[in-house]
Amino acid sequence: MNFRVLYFASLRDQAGCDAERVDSAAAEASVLYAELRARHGFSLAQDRLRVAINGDFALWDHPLSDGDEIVFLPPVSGG
Amino acid sequence: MNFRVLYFASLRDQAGCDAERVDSAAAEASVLYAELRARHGFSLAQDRLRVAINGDFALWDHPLSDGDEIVFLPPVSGG
Amino acid sequence: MSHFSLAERPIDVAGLARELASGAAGASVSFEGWVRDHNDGRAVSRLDYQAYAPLAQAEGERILAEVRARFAIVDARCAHRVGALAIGDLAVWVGVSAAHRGAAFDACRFIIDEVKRRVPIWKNEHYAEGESGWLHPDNTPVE
Amino acid sequence: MSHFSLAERPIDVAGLARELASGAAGASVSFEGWVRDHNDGRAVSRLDYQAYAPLAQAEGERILAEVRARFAIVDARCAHRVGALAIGDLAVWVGVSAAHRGAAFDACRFIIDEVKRRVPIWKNEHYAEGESGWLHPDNTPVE
Repeated sequence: MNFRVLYFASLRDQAGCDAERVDSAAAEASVLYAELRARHGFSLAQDRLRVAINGDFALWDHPLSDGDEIVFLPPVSGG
Repeated sequence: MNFRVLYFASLRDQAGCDAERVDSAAAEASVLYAELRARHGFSLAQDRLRVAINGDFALWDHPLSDGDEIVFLPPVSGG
Repeated sequence: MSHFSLAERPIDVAGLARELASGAAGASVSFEGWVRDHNDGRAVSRLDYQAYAPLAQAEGERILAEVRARFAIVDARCAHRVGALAIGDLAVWVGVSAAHRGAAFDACRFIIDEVKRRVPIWKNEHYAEGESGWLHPDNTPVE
Repeated sequence: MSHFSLAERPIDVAGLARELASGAAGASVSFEGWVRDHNDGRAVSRLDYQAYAPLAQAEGERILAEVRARFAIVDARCAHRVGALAIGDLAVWVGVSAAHRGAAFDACRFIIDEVKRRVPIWKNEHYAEGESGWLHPDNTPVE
């Protein structure tokens, strides 16, 4: 499947890009994050993050579909 | 002794004036209020009021001196 | 510098807010009290505030000094209108700046609570049906 | 009408406050979050906010809907800057109008607490000594 992944904050710095297209067989967001963490060397463990799929918060075991937009959300710090 | 007495809110309405000079032998503010309540028909009992003498809050048994400025303060309602 | 003021004209909110601005302050909380069009089920047309000005000024300053001693704030201001006000007019303004928001919220609420409880200012509401009445601190009428 | 907004330019506080004005509202509480010149003992020179805009907008609106359901308020607004900000710039503004002040204070604090906890916005501080760092919700650095 092909996913669009967006990066923010420290993940953006470590990935070196705002967004990328990713080909992966990952069936769940948790598997996809493990793959991308290994590739980019993300310092944040999964339990520090939330995940959003297609613009809304989702569970880590939510089944992924081809074409999904996936965002791994570091701890927020607005305000 | 001669006192200057200022009135606010319902006391002003009932006294029909903002301020008056009062000749009285009252040694304490509580006695002076009883005299003025009888004269003007004030509806508020003393225990609903605070008293200020010469610009600061005072106790009801504070000794009065000739020339004191005395203000009986109805329950406040600013804000 | 005066921290509490009685205002016979519209309160200069922008000017007061500028006095609070500081590079050390990350948070500011402000309270505005407006003249409402109703109270206790009655339609209000306008109101008057009377103040015993020297004591109101002194007591207001005491409250502002207390709040600076009790809370971790940078600075605070309060202004209260006196005289005749119309519906929607700003009657009282409180502003607090602080490094962190918790102290700013707590201090702002402390100020308005204490001002309403302690400062010798009286509100006389004029009702749409033509009567008027002096109010208690809880906004019920003085009998 | 939008109750939460992401702002790429200075927040129009006067415009937002006008949206809150109402004859039925006797109280208004507002919160301003400014860029401080220091954090955690380090001198800050400027900062950037990134947001995942579609979700930030949706989550901000959810918070504002929750606050209207939970508290006896008339209305509420929140705006948050994104992009590059300097010391003293307004980063976030919250305003709440209500018939009575208790609900206005509680609702204003609820909004800023929830926005800081839930809305996908990230602050990158640039320090005077030249480094920069992404921050946690408690303003400690992400390791």
